[in-house]
Amino acid sequence: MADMKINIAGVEWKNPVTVCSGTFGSGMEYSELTDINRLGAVTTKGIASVPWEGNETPRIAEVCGGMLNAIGLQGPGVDVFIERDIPFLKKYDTKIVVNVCGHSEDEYLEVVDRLAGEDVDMLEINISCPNVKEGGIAFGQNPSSAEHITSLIKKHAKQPVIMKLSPNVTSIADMAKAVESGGADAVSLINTITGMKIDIRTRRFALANKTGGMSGPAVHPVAVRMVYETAQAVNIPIIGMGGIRNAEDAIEMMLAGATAVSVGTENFVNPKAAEEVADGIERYLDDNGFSSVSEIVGAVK
Amino acid sequence: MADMKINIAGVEWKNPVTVCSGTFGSGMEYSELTDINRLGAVTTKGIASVPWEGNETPRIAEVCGGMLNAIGLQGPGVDVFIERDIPFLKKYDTKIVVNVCGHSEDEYLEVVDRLAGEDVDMLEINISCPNVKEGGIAFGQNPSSAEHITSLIKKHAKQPVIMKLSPNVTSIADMAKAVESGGADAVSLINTITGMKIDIRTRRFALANKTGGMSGPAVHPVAVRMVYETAQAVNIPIIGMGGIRNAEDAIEMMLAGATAVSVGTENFVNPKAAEEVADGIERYLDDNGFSSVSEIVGAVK
Amino acid sequence: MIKTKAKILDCEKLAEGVFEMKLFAPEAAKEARAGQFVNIYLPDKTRMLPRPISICGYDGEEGILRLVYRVTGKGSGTELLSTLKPEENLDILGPLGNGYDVSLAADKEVLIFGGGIGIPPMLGLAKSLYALRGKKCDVVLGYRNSELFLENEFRAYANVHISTDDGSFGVKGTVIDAAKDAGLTANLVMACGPGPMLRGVKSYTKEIGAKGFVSLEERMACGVGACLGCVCKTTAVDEHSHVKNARVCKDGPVFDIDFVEL
Amino acid sequence: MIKTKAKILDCEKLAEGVFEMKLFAPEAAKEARAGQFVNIYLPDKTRMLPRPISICGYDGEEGILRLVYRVTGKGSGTELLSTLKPEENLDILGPLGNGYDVSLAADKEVLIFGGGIGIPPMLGLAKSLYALRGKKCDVVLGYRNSELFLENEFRAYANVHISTDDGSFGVKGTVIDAAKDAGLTANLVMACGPGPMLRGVKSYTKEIGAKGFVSLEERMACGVGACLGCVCKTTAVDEHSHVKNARVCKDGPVFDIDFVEL
Ligand SMILES: Cc1cc2nc3c(=O)[nH]c(=O)nc-3n(C[C@H](O)[C@H](O)[C@H](O)COP(=O)(O)OP(=O)(O)OC[C@H]3O[C@@H](n4cnc5c(N)ncnc54)[C@H](O)[C@@H]3O)c2cc1C
Ligand SMILES: Cc1cc2nc3c(=O)[nH]c(=O)nc-3n(C[C@H](O)[C@H](O)[C@H](O)COP(=O)(O)OP(=O)(O)OC[C@H]3O[C@@H](n4cnc5c(N)ncnc54)[C@H](O)[C@@H]3O)c2cc1C
Ligand SMILES: Cc1cc2nc3c(=O)[nH]c(=O)nc-3n(C[C@H](O)[C@H](O)[C@H](O)COP(=O)(O)O)c2cc1C
Ligand SMILES: Cc1cc2nc3c(=O)[nH]c(=O)nc-3n(C[C@H](O)[C@H](O)[C@H](O)COP(=O)(O)O)c2cc1C
Ligand code: FES
Ligand code: FES
Repeated sequence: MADMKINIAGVEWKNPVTVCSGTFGSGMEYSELTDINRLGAVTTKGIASVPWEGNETPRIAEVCGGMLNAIGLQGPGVDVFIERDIPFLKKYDTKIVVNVCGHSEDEYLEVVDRLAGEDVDMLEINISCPNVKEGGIAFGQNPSSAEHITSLIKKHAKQPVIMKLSPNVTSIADMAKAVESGGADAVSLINTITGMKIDIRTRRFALANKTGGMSGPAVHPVAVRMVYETAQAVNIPIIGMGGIRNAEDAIEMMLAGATAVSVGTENFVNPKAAEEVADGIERYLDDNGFSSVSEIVGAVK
Repeated sequence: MADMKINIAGVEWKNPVTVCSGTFGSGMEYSELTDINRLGAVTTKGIASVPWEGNETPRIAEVCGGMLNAIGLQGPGVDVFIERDIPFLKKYDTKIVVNVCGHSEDEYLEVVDRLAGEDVDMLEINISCPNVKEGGIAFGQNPSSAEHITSLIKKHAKQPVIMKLSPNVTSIADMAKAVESGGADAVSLINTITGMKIDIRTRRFALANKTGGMSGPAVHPVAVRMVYETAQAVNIPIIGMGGIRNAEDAIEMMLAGATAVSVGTENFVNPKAAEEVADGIERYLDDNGFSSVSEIVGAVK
Repeated sequence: MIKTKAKILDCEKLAEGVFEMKLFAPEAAKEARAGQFVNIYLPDKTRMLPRPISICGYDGEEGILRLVYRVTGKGSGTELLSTLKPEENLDILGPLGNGYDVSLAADKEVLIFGGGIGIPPMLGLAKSLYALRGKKCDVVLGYRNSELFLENEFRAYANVHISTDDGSFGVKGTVIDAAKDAGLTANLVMACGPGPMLRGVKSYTKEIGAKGFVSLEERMACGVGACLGCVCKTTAVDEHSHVKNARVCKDGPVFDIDFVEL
Repeated sequence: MIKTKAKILDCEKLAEGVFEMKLFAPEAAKEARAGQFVNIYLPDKTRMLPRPISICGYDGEEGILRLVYRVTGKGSGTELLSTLKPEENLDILGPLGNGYDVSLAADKEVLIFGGGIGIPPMLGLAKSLYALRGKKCDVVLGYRNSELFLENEFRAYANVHISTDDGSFGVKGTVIDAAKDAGLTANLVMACGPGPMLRGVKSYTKEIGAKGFVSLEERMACGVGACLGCVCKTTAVDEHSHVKNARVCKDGPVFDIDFVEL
């Protein structure tokens, strides 16, 4: 039986599988349908300093092989999160990665500061939400802004910092290098790709926000490419995500260079997907004579 | 019966439907399977100044809702094209759009010059092929290079110039504005999105070129978004493409702001797709009380 | 709530574009109550998102769920559903949502409104109320035209009033026109139907001084409260979200008519 | 060449992982010849690209195409194909490619090699040759193991020699080992099989001083010569491409063994 443990920025996960921010709530909703103890980590919905209302509806649209969302980072704010969601997650034997969002540098730092004393394992900083005007994408599409906010956050953070990158850029490698220079402990990618759908009967945008973030299997090849390019560009570990449906997709991402993988949209179709991904990776390692999951990271020839 | 004619950069097409460069050869191969006379225009495979061998195989990989290709702009060169393909296309009542590629400014200009005296209707300049190192993408990801090559080509071209844009950029609007400043008569978008596939059994890249250009329905929402953003940014007409399977997809693209639409990967599945798109658009116009196809261009609310 | 494969037992066309499907899904049927829904996953992998469909009826003993749905258009997922045949399997998740709290109705005069494809869940509700209370309540059903569906089945549990948009059956106009016409009153109103109808129901409920509950629709992804895709606006801060928003899939689809903005 | 819906008439498992499918596709069957192939489109819209499968047999009068294919793995498109049932429809495009020019064989001694899933097209070829010439030629078939398929049918048209990788039937080793073993010679060789086998066939063909034709495989998108996805390297500049490249789908899949790099 191959060793499934990974070490990512100093934190040990029992297996390399987590769930994507925003697709799993804070775990509570899916706890009835899947065994949270089976996950290497749970990554929470984006948490802001105060409650956010998010965008108008419709917020969801279906597209071929995926979906668009424009939730707009609705959330109850960090205080409720600390009171309600951390205690819930602490009941499980899994790492807690808190996804952090903000409209401004100060808002990010406020959340990071509030979490400094809390029992969470890692912070994932969302500088790539395409659905909120000031929701971080300004930081996420410009290398020097990305480097700057990373270094600010690093000064405040008590937990390892994962910077979450946007695919809506000319060069993902440049973005990854920028956050690495800023001191990021890891990167996660990809956030959603900006897309649009128009209802031809009503001639209206399918989403109230006009554009939305595309996720699901349709984005997987882009995600694999970006993980590969990032792995060639930086030395910090990568959490790979984007369209992972099953172990095969996850293994592909790891071969491209991801140390860990994250299941997002597929949760909506198969709530046990992340568990099944972990099982499938383990089987693949055993079938192919690997003794540890780390052996397949970046192992594409 | 609504008027299906469009005028794009001074050239009248009998309907707004063409086929994407590289997915229809020079028309010959599909002439047995579809009626070329039914198309507004045929857009040819990329033509270079001399024969190009293209990339190693495998050049094709299947992905969820689409495909990756890394043909690498194989072609017989402009001389053969002029002798063999133009006379073939002239037999049909359709406009001829020649897609032009090159490794350097000089190579582009050579093709443009050679075509100046030929009976072709428009030039589409591919500055966005992700599969050839010097195949134009350097021009296609940087606004000032794009503006520069556009203005050079405009000095030489005798036909209206369509600049074909890459989606692999942070801001498609900036790219479109750049080529508009350079004097482009129209833009076409999107070219393929760079993706990657890894065979987990062999742990090798599915494509010899490692990365490939993703096309097909999976990219459609990204293409619609980029057409919309471009339409907001420039005044020149747009030829919209990316994942169009049927009239509904094409109408969506036109509502987003495309004056014409182009069918690509779907030809491989349904060789009559472009014809059927034209028929479907006409039916939509009639059913919804439009008297001319131009009324739906950019008509999203 | 369970994610399961359900076997299609029976498919029938009830009216133009309206279909019924019976599924064998014992665990889900056992838990179900009126006003809840199930997510249906299509056998077309390009279309990942579930179709939320209300439970029109359920039989916990036989393990059967009954769904009634409208085909929304050419090429839609519901059109694909309508081509499926008995013996085929469908992935479903459910029962989802809160459903109607029938216990509130024990000692009330109840008036039910169902409009269009909002009619099916009200059949299950009428049946539950009848089972609980042994007496018929008033039900107003609004159809587009004389292509009625389910209407006869309601008669076993309720006094049925009908409106049609085109006047080809019952009262011409809305369900409110029909209710006014019949002078219906109550102290508890329960309704499901399109937005404009629900707004009408809200005024009517106010007018007759009743409490009201309505069932809402919104685009969904997860169906379990995790993605925050399906929220509706609320008149007060919601306990879970801490903003003026509630999740239709989890906190609803049935809401106190005063708590939601219609 | 036609894009058409073909009805599945018959499906059978011939050996572990090897399946036969008979399709009713009259226009395609009428045009077909040995060595050509058809594109099969899967009833799964997430998988758009065709599966090119050689025509193993055709009956122009009955309108039937016979295909034999290997399931390449779990979750593959060919696995999905193997779950389809008679009466279902499949989209196909074909016949595609050049096929074998049997007229070249009229006055020649012919030796056929088929390896693995390259065996099925050679059955159609052996049959055509027999029909043309009324005499049997030599056929060498290479299998993995004693799970043979189609082998008996060849015997009606050819003298059959067999090799298996594991020696569990016939000569242990490659088709070349079996050919050498039997001392086969010819002045025309025709072959289909995996790359290493074809390289062996090329040497053998040289050795015995014969002309040779081989059928190649490559990843395809269009199947009609338009996309340039499926090229193979050629030893001389190709007439159509003007580079040392030819399209397997259009200029092949059958090539003069000296024209292609193997
Ligand atoms: C709680 C709830 C209960 C419902 N109960 C019923 C019922 O009993 N019978 C019935 O016919 N309809 C019901 N609906 C509406 C039904 O979900 C939609 O008509 C259906 O999803 C449309 O799918 P489609 O494949 O026809 O449309 P498509 O256009 O193919 O759908 C595209 C996407 O939009 C979503 N969508 C489209 N319209 C709606 C809508 N009105 N509400 C929510 N999502 C939508 C689809 O689920 C899908 O994700 C209910 C909706 C909700 C939220
Ligand atoms: C001219 C020609 C004739 C063929 N004849 C036969 C035959 O008679 N019987 C048979 O079993 N096989 C034949 N093959 C191979 C067959 O096409 C592949 O085994 C099949 O496409 C694999 O599809 P899949 O769904 O199993 O694999 P997947 O991995 O799901 O396929 C993914 C993609 O890769 C392509 N692909 C994978 N392997 C190959 C391959 N070896 N060649 C070409 N494309 C491939 C698929 O078509 C698809 O586009 C032929 C190939 C060619 C080019
Ligand atoms: C409904 C939804 C909500 C999301 N919310 C967040 C969020 O709050 N923060 C964030 O960083 N990413 C968010 N994402 C992006 C995902 O975490 C992930 O990066 C993306 O969906 C790609 O993975 P997938 O294709 O597996 O879904 C959200 C995605 C979806 C679909
Ligand atoms: C096999 C293939 C070859 C292509 N070759 C070219 C080319 O030579 N020049 C070019 O500008 N675009 C080329 N493209 C891009 C298409 O023209 C088009 O921009 C893209 O495929 C998106 O449209 P689609 O999703 O409808 O295919 C090619 C695409 C494919 C799939
Ligand atoms: S559908 Fe996800 S929260 Fe309701
Ligand atoms: S598959 Fe397109 S050229 Fe052969």
